[in-house]
Amino acid sequence: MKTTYREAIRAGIRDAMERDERVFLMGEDVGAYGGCFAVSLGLFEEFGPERIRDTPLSESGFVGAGIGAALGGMRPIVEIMTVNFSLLALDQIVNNAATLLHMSGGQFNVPLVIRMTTGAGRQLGAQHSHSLEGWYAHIPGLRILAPATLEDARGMLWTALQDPDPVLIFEHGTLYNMPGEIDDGAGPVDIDTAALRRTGKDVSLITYGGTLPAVLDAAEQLAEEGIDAEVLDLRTLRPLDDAAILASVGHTHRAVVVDEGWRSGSISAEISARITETAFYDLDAPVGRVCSAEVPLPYAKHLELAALPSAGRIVAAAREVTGKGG
Amino acid sequence: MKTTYREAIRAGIRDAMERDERVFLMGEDVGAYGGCFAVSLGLFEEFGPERIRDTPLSESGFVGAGIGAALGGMRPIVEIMTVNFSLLALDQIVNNAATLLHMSGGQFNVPLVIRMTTGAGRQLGAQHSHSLEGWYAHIPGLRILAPATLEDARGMLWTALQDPDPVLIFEHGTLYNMPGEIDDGAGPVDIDTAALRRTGKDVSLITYGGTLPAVLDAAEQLAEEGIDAEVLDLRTLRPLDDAAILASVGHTHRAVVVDEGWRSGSISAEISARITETAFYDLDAPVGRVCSAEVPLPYAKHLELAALPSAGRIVAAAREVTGKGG
Amino acid sequence: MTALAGRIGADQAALARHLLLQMLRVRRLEEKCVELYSEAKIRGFLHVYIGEEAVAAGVLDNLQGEDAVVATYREHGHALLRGVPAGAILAEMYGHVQGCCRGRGGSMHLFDAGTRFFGGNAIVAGGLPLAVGLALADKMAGRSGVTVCFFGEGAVAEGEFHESLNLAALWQLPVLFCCENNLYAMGTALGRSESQTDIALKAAGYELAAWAVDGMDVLAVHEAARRAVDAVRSGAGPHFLELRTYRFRAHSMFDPERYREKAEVAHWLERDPITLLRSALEDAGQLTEAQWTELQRDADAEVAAAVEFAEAGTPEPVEELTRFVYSERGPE
Amino acid sequence: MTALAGRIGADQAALARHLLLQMLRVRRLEEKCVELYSEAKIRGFLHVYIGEEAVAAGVLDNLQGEDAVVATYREHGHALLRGVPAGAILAEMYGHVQGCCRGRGGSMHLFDAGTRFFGGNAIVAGGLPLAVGLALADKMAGRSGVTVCFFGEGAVAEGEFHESLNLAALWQLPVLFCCENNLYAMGTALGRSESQTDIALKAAGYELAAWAVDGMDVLAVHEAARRAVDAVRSGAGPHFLELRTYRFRAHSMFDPERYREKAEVAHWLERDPITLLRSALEDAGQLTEAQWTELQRDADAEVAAAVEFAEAGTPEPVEELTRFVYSERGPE
Ligand SMILES: Cc1ncc(C[n+]2csc(CCOP(=O)(O)OP(=O)(O)O)c2C)c(N)n1
Ligand SMILES: Cc1ncc(C[n+]2csc(CCOP(=O)(O)OP(=O)(O)O)c2C)c(N)n1
Ligand SMILES: [Mg+2]
Ligand SMILES: [Mg+2]
Repeated sequence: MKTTYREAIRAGIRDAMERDERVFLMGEDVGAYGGCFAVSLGLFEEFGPERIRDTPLSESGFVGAGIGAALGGMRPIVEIMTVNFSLLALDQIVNNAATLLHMSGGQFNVPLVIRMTTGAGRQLGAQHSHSLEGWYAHIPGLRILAPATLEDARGMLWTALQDPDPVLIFEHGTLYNMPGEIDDGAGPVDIDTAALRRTGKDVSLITYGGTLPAVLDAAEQLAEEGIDAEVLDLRTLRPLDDAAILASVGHTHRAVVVDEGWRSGSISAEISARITETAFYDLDAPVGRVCSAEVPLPYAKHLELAALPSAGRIVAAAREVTGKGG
Repeated sequence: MKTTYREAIRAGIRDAMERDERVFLMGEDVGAYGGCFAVSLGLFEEFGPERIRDTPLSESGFVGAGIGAALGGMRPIVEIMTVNFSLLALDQIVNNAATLLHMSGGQFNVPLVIRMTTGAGRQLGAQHSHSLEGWYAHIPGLRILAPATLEDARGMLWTALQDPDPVLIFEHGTLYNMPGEIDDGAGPVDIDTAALRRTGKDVSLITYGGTLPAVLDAAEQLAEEGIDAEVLDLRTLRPLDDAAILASVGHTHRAVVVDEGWRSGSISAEISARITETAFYDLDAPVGRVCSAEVPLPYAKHLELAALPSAGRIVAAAREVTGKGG
Repeated sequence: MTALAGRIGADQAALARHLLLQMLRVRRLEEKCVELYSEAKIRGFLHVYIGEEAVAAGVLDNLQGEDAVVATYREHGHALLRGVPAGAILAEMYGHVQGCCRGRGGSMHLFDAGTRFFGGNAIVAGGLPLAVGLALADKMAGRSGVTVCFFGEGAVAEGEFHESLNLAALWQLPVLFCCENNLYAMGTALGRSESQTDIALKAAGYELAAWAVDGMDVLAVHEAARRAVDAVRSGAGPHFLELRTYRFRAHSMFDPERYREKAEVAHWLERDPITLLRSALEDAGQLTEAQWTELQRDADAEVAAAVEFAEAGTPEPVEELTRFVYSERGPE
Repeated sequence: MTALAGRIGADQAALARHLLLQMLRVRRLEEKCVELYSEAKIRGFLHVYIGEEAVAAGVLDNLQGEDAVVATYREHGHALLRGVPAGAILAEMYGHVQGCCRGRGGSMHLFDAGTRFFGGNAIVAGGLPLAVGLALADKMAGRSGVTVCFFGEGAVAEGEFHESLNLAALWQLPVLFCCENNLYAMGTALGRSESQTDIALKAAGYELAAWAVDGMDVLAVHEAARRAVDAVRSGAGPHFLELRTYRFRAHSMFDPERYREKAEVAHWLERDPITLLRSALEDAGQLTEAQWTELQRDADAEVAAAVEFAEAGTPEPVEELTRFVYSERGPE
């Protein structure tokens, strides 16, 4: 069946709403407006204002309310329009959602799912273009997902809702229009493992979410140059699937990590450090990183493009770690 | 002259207040109460309520007001009681302080200093024990300082106030009572470079702030075992002094990075990745990391201690990367 | 004779004595906490409730099992009166695995699933959105539970206060906000933190029922809370109580109290809620010397047993450090 | 004949014609922006001010050079009327280095140091704390500047609104809050986001002077703003204006407007602030056909010149990408 990333997420939400009456969607303009990126379009009409619940502009308030509702036995899906606004709710996420289970000695778990749009690439400027999923992955107590495919867009939500602990799902803004085919019966997917999107023997390209398309592009280009790249889609940023990372690097002996976060302190740093820690003597070259330039994202198109990871930069990095091509 | 870390910071604030009438201190209970950790004790009486300005409990509001006051020509020192509460002000810090210069094409710089207490070790539990300075170091536009010595506690503030851009100073809560001698004329210090706190040839122990004492302890113990450790105090977490890091590792060929952040996505990961990227072929062993266990910090003393970096764990890590001792 | 005494009729005497005991239980427990802190048995931050007991006692007495409570870091009394055993509370502060949170929470983070006691929140105003959410869950599930949320007047300046009151009123949620106005947030007097110092008036601006109550008069608190809880339970939407009280002790164990006059404290000590009620009962001929001795003995005995329980406790094995970061899944 | 016409005496006619021109300048610029967006000359998010011009025109006309302005992402009109050249505004949206922020800000982030125009903030309510701080700086430095802060009614629910109003009132800061109440925050109607829909009343709860004004009547706005600005400047503390207005267009270029009735829009279109004032002036015999034609010609000419300027602009060299993350230090 033909679909898009946006529709796949919507289908996932609809499935969850139908399967479990404790599930509801809450956030700014998820209802009457149809969702700021039209993800929830039509659901308001279908499920009504109680379960497709528009909130006032008050990120801390309604995210905290989502935590409370989860404590109270519901299964809320809270939508924060974009990751940028999630900073206003960070206290609730870090100090409550992520810690209640531990502080209470295991008594109170928080079965909450928070969805938000992440990423740049649409000329939205410095306050609307952050990629902070890797940053969130620093926080113990949270699980961080980043669907990059139609199957994951549709299937991760239900699995996340089964998780007794808080799960954050980051949807990259440039993926919403991504079209493709999806199995009619596509359903829940696991959220514990990374996925090989392409096998190869010369270099492991490790990425997730919004940069997967550029990485796959780069792999094609590299193939033409005779560099056989493997592409690993992390899917889950916390906890990382160390086994999959090490398995890939174990046979390629070279890796480039690609993510859209700012380079310093990006999740790429963590992955690079882990690979080096565990596979140092297997590596034929230092792990490469392709990240965003360390600037608040500029509006002008050419500057924004220059700041972001691109197939070209990924190809160049792969050439460098393999010492081939060019 | 005898002093403590706390008094040294206070002296730094007093110096700044006297030198520049645009400087003022603002935060919760900095005035009548004397500062939640008594840092500003006596300054209210000395400078009055306008310049030692108590604020209501409203972190986002008064941090944002600090940004505005800086835009308006003042030189505010905003105190956030602890890093934990800074999460409530994160939108202002990330979306305004760090971005205004860039968004305005260079027109509006924000000469603001934000001071806050960081770190664990005092049995304050999961909501009062974060070490997030490494996390903040991910944000372009900010400068991140972490004084670990009396000289830095006293001298970094003035230099930070001269910086045209926002500077965050993280004071580790366990250091406030640290006593010692300081030069009577101790004044401003540079904030651009890391400092060697001990020279050695076998391994570089790289750290900053609250973990420096444990690292120095560990170095002593290692010396007894015949392992000659060099100790590098980063001092500034953004931008990192790459030259100093590489110079040290360049002659020791082995490194352990120590910080109190949670391991995944800690600043140690960034440092490890950078070392590997630039000095891969100089390294005799993978870079080691000693960080906090990935748990919301527990209250119980024995659990908290077990979660934090300690001299013992640092010694063990150094033994491992040097392949010696034990 | 106080205004209180006049109101204690024979029919109210039993309730009044009951509330007196509740306050006394909290008082004795808190006094013991201070003592144990000095002995370094308890560590971290410790905030006691001495002087404010009438608030928790008067409010919590009106709740049922299905209700939920959210409190702050000054919550020992709330936990106790909600039904968390004193022993489990003290053991928690000892950092022992027998504590209500296995020693992971400490003084500021008491939790108890059995009594729906949702903490123990050390971020000022951080509990309000949770309470809103708990109430939302009750409403959506069609349950008749009431969520009671305690917080200090210092929390009123925080954005989360504003966002939470608006959500609760907008969605007509079954939540009772209880603002413990003890006039200070650490060292910051109300007038130095709020442009509008009439908190009940401020709350009423969100279009919810808000009343100010003498928080030193436990019967007044009890009566107001009864009406409010009943109204909330019957679907009348959120209610707000401003409880005017005072803390007799320092903010925490680190507070040298530079910011208030001894005379002011002395003035408020004259309105000690326990003394007030005791005298009123005595004046009304409803509390004999023997009864008073017995109340004290009960409270003391409970605390003594709690100390014994805590002392006998054990630390959690350090190998368990990383438990409870994520939920443990049983065998499938 | 409208209520307005009756108020336009001969002495007010010049002011009225001036304000008419100001509104027209904004209207024409915004219409051009929409056109250029369709042509893909402008990208990103674009929010136009069509229908709301009386607010910016009426308020900003009362400011002096020393004053400061903080606005939102719907700020082209505010920038223009504060004195930022239309060409620099359009060039910014083209992403050209000749733009007022060298193309780094775009539509949502216009800034101009020369006119003390502090943005252009795309975080709802994020500008309020900044405005408070700018006013604090003026007050502490003993300057007589006034800071004016514009925001939508959607911002009222945010915690930063609450914290900012409290700070401003508590410290008696020289700030004028201007709430542009256009009844919707994206698709969320006021009544679905605020338990208290009377915004001026809500603001007054913070103990500051707050008035609601017909935001379609530019003379009323001008008069209210004049009084408020004068009061603020004279040290009377913060003031608050709720300006009741409406946006005629969609929230942004991506908004299919599912959430409001065509009839409602049509109703408000009858209160177009430009038409209202034009008719009033005509009715009062204060606007000839020739004058009106001239006003339009002036506005059109300005926009045409601005487009030309923007079209002639150039992108910043890509090598400069990492500039302005930190300040550039001149040679010592
Ligand atoms: C967000 C936040 N900021 C600051 C603090 C530090 N702090 C702890 S208690 C307190 C005072 C709170 O006063 P109030 O709300 O009146 O409660 P009270 O202590 O009087 O019961 C402060 C400032 C905190 N815990 N959380
Ligand atoms: C903190 C935050 N949350 C959400 C958004 C997304 N958003 C942009 S504009 C807007 C509506 C704001 O409405 P209002 O304040 O009434 O201003 P208006 O657009 O009507 O002028 C929303 C929800 C945002 N920019 N910032
Ligand atoms: Mg208080
Ligand atoms: Mg609006």
